Amino acid sequence: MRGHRYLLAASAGYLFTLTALKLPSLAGSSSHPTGVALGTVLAGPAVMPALSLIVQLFQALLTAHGGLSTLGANVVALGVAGPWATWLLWRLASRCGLGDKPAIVLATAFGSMATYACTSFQLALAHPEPGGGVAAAFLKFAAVFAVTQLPIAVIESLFTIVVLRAIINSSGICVAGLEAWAQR
Amino acid sequence: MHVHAPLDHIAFSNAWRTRSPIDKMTFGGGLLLLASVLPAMPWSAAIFAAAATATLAGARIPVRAWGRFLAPQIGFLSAAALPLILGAGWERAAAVWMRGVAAAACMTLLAMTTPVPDLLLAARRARVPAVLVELAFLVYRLIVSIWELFERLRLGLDLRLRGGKPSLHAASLSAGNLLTRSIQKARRVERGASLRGLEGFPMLTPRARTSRAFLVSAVALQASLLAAAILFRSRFPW
Amino acid sequence: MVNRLPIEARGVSYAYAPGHWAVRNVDLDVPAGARIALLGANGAGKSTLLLLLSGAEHVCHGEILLHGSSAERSREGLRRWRREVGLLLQDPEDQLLAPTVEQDVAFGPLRGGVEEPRARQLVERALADMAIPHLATRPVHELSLGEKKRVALAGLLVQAPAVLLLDEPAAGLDPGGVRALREMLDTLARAGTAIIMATHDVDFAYEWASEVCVLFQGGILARGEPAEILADREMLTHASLEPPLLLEAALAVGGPSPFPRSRPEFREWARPTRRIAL
Amino acid sequence: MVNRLPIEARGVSYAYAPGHWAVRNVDLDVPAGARIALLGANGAGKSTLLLLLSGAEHVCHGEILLHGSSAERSREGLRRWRREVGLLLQDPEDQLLAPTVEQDVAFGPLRGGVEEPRARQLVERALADMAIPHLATRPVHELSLGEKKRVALAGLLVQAPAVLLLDEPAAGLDPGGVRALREMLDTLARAGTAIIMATHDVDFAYEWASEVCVLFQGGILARGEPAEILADREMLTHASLEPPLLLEAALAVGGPSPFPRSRPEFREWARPTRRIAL
Repeated sequence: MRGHRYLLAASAGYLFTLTALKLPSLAGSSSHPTGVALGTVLAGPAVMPALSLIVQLFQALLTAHGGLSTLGANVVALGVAGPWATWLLWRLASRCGLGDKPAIVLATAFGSMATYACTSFQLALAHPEPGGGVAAAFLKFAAVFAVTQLPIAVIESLFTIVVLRAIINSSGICVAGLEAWAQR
Repeated sequence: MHVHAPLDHIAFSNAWRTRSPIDKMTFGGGLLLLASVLPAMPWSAAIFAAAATATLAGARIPVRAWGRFLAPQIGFLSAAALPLILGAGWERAAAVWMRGVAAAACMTLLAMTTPVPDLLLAARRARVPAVLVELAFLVYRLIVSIWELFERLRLGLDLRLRGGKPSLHAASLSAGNLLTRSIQKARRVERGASLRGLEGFPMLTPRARTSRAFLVSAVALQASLLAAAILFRSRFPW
Repeated sequence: MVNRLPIEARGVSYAYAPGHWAVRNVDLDVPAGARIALLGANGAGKSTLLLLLSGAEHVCHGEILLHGSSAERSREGLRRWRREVGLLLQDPEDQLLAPTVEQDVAFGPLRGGVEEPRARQLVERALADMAIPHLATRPVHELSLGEKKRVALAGLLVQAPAVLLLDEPAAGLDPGGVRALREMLDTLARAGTAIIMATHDVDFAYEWASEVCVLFQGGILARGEPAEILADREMLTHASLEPPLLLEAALAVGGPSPFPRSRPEFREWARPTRRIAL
Repeated sequence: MVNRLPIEARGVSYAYAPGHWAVRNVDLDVPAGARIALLGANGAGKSTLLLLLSGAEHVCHGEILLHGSSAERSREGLRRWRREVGLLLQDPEDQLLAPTVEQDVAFGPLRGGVEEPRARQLVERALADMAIPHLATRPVHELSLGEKKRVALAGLLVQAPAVLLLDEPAAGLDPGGVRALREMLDTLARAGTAIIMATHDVDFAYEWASEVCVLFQGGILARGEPAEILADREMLTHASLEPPLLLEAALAVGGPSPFPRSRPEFREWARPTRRIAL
C-alpha cells in the first residue's frame, strides 16, 4: 500500500468529493455506492476496505453525512461486498469475451446491487421479522431497496463508463484495475 | 475550503480548539457509547441534551451552524426510519431514530470541536496501524486540494453549460477531469514531500490543555446517567 | 437595442457570508469595444465582480443590465446571458471540458443546438481567429498554458459574445505569450467586443486599457483615464499597487504630455529629451 | 570547506525522454550570498534546472557539487543535500503537507531527529523571520497564496539551507506581495544564503539579481551583469524575452551609467536629466 499511497489517497479524496455531493441513501447506510465501482476499478478490491473506511470516516467528520455508528456495517457493504462483486463480475464478463463497456456496466450495476443486498442482510440481522425471522426481514428490506436503487445502479454504471473513458482519453494514468482495462 | 467546508473551519476555530482531544473524546465518545447501549427512551433525550449543551455553551459554537449540520442528519435518520417502520414496526423504528439522533449529536460535538488531524494524531498514539493513519493524513491533505479543484471545475462547467442542466455526458467529462487533476495534484504533492525528504508524518503535537476537572466531570456525568438508567430499569426496561 | 451598452452594473454588491462583503456597491458602464482594466490587490474583489458580471454568481443587491434590460436568472435569461458574456478563468484548464481541442470548442455550439457541419465551420473560424488551427485534433492536456488559454478563448469566441471577461489573463505567460495575448485582445476590441480584465499587473493595464478601475476592499476607489489614475501614487499605494514603470519613468524624466504607454512610444517620446540632455 | 562554493553545476544535462533534452550542458557557479536569476521563456528549462540542483531529479550527464564535493544520491547524501539546498516550488501548496502552519514548519527538524521542545523553538524563530508568528496554529489550507509562500519558505529556512532555489516566486503575488518578497530575499542574501531564482519576470530580475543567466532551449544563452545582459535586445528577443522596462526607459532617455535598477534609483538618476530637459 505504501508504494502507491499518493495515488490511493487521491482516489480516496476523489471518492470522498464525489460522494459528498450525493444525498445519502436510505436506511442509515449513509454513503452512496457511487464510487464503489470506480474505486474498485481504480485501486483494486483488496484495498477497498481501507479506502472505504477512511472515506466514510471523513464523511462523518467533515460533511456530517452519516455517523460512526453505522461505520462497521458500511465498511462491510461498501468496502467488501460491493467491490468484490464488481471485481468478480467484471473479470467474469471479460473472460466470457464481453466488450469493455458492457462488462463495466454489468459489473457496476451488480456491485451496486450487491452493496444493497449486503445492507439489507445486515438490517435483517439487526431487526429480524417477529414471524418469519431473518429471511423474511431480508426480503422486505431488499424489496424496498430494489425499487429505489435499481435506477441509481443503472445511472451509476453509465457514469462510471464515461468517467473511465474520460480518464483514459485524457491521460496515461495507470492504476491497478484501470491499467488492465486500458491495456486490452 | 473554509467557505465550503464550514465544519472543518469551525473545528479549527471553536472555543474548545485547544482542549486536549483526549478530553473531548472521553466526553463525546462516552456519551456515544451510552447512546448505543442505554434504552432509547428517555436516555437518548438526556444524552442529546448533554451533547447540545456542551456544543453550544461549552465550545460556543453558533446555534445556526450547529443546526445546519444536525438538521440534515436528522433528516437522513428520519428517511432511514421509513423502511424500518415497514420492516420492523413503529416502536423499533422510533427507538432506532432516537438513538440515532442522540448519536448524531455526540458525533457533531466531536466533529465540530476537534479537527480531523488531531483525531488522527490521537489514533496514532492509540496504536492504530501506522499505514492506515498515514494514508488517512494524506487523504485529508488531498481532500483539501481536491475539494478546491472540484469547486473550480464546477464553476468552469457551469460557465460552459450556460445556465442549462448538465447532461450525463458533460457531468462525467467533468468528473473525469476532476480525477485526472486529482491524481496530477497527488503526484505534485508527492514530489513536494520527497523534496522535503518526507516519508512518514513526523507531526508536532499541537499544544493542548488537559483539564482534570473537565475529565472528572465528564466521567461523573456519564456515570450518573448510567446509574440512573440502572436505577430506573424497571420503568424503562433495556 | 444596438446602441445600448452591452453590459452595465448598477449598485452591485455581493457577500460570501453574511456581513463579509466581497463587492460593495459597484457601478460600471461598459460600451462596445471598451477595454477596461479592473485593478486591485489580491482579495480586492476583482474576480468576484467578474463572476457577478458573467452570471455565475447572484448579486445580493443591485442589478446587471444586458443591452439595457435587466439580466434575468431564468433558464432562458441565463442562456442569453452566457451567450452574450464570456468569462475566461485564471486557470483555463478549469473550463476545458472535452478531450481534444476541436471537441472542446464545439461544445458550446453543439449544446446550443447548432447542426454538426455548421458547428464545424464555427470551430474552424474560432481556431483561426486564435491562430491555432494546427491544434484542432490535439489532446487538450498536452498543450502548454498559453495554448490552453487560446483554446479556452476560442471556446468563448465561437459563441460571438458581446462582452469578454478575463481573469488575470497574463498570469503565468512569459513575455512572448503576453505580447501575443495583447495583440489578440486588440483585434477583438477593434471588432467591437467589450473587454473587461481583472489584473494586478499595472504595467499591462497601463499599456492596454482604455479605462482603469481601481478596486479596494470590494469598492471602486478610482476610475478613469489610465494615464491620470495610474499617476496617483498615494491612491495606488493605499490599494497596495504601484504606478506603472513606464509612467513612473516618464514622470521622473519629465516631458511633454501625453505620456507614452508602450515601449516603442516611450522610445519615440524620449528622443527629444535625450537630444537636450546630451 | 567553508570557502568552497555552496553549490556548483558542471556540464549538467537532463532529458525527460531519450533525445528530448530539457537542460543541456549547464555550468553554474554559485557563491555564498549570490542572487542569481535564471531567465527564460516557458519551457526553456528553468524549472528542470532547479529540480536538478535540488536533487529531486537525477542529472543524465555532468555533476553537481555541494561545497566542493560531488553530491551523492545515497540515502545519507540526499539527506545532506536536502538540508543544504531548499527549493520553493511555484505552487507552494505542493510542498505543504501538515494540517497547521507550525506542524508543517516542524516537519524538517522532527524528521532530522530534533526533539519536540527544540523543534518548537526553531519553528518559532523561522515563523518570526518570515513575519508570520500569528499564523502558527492556523490550518494551512485556509491561508492566502502569499501566506502559503511564506509558510513554505519558513519550512525551508528552519533547516538553515546554504542555497535557496525559488521557482517563479513572484507568480500570483500582487505588487504589495512582491515588495514583501523582495525585502525577505534581500535579508536572506545579506545573511549569506545563496539564492537562485527561476523567472520570466525580467523587471523583477533586473531589480533584484546580482547575476542573470538567460536560458534558451535548455542551454545557457548569456550570463553576467544584469545591466549588461538585459540591455541586449537582440539576444533577449531570441529567447522570447524583453528588456526590463526601467532599463529600456533609461536607455531611451540616455544618461550617466550605471543605470538605475529600481524606481527610487530611477527618480534619483533622472533628476539631472530633467533639469537639462526642461
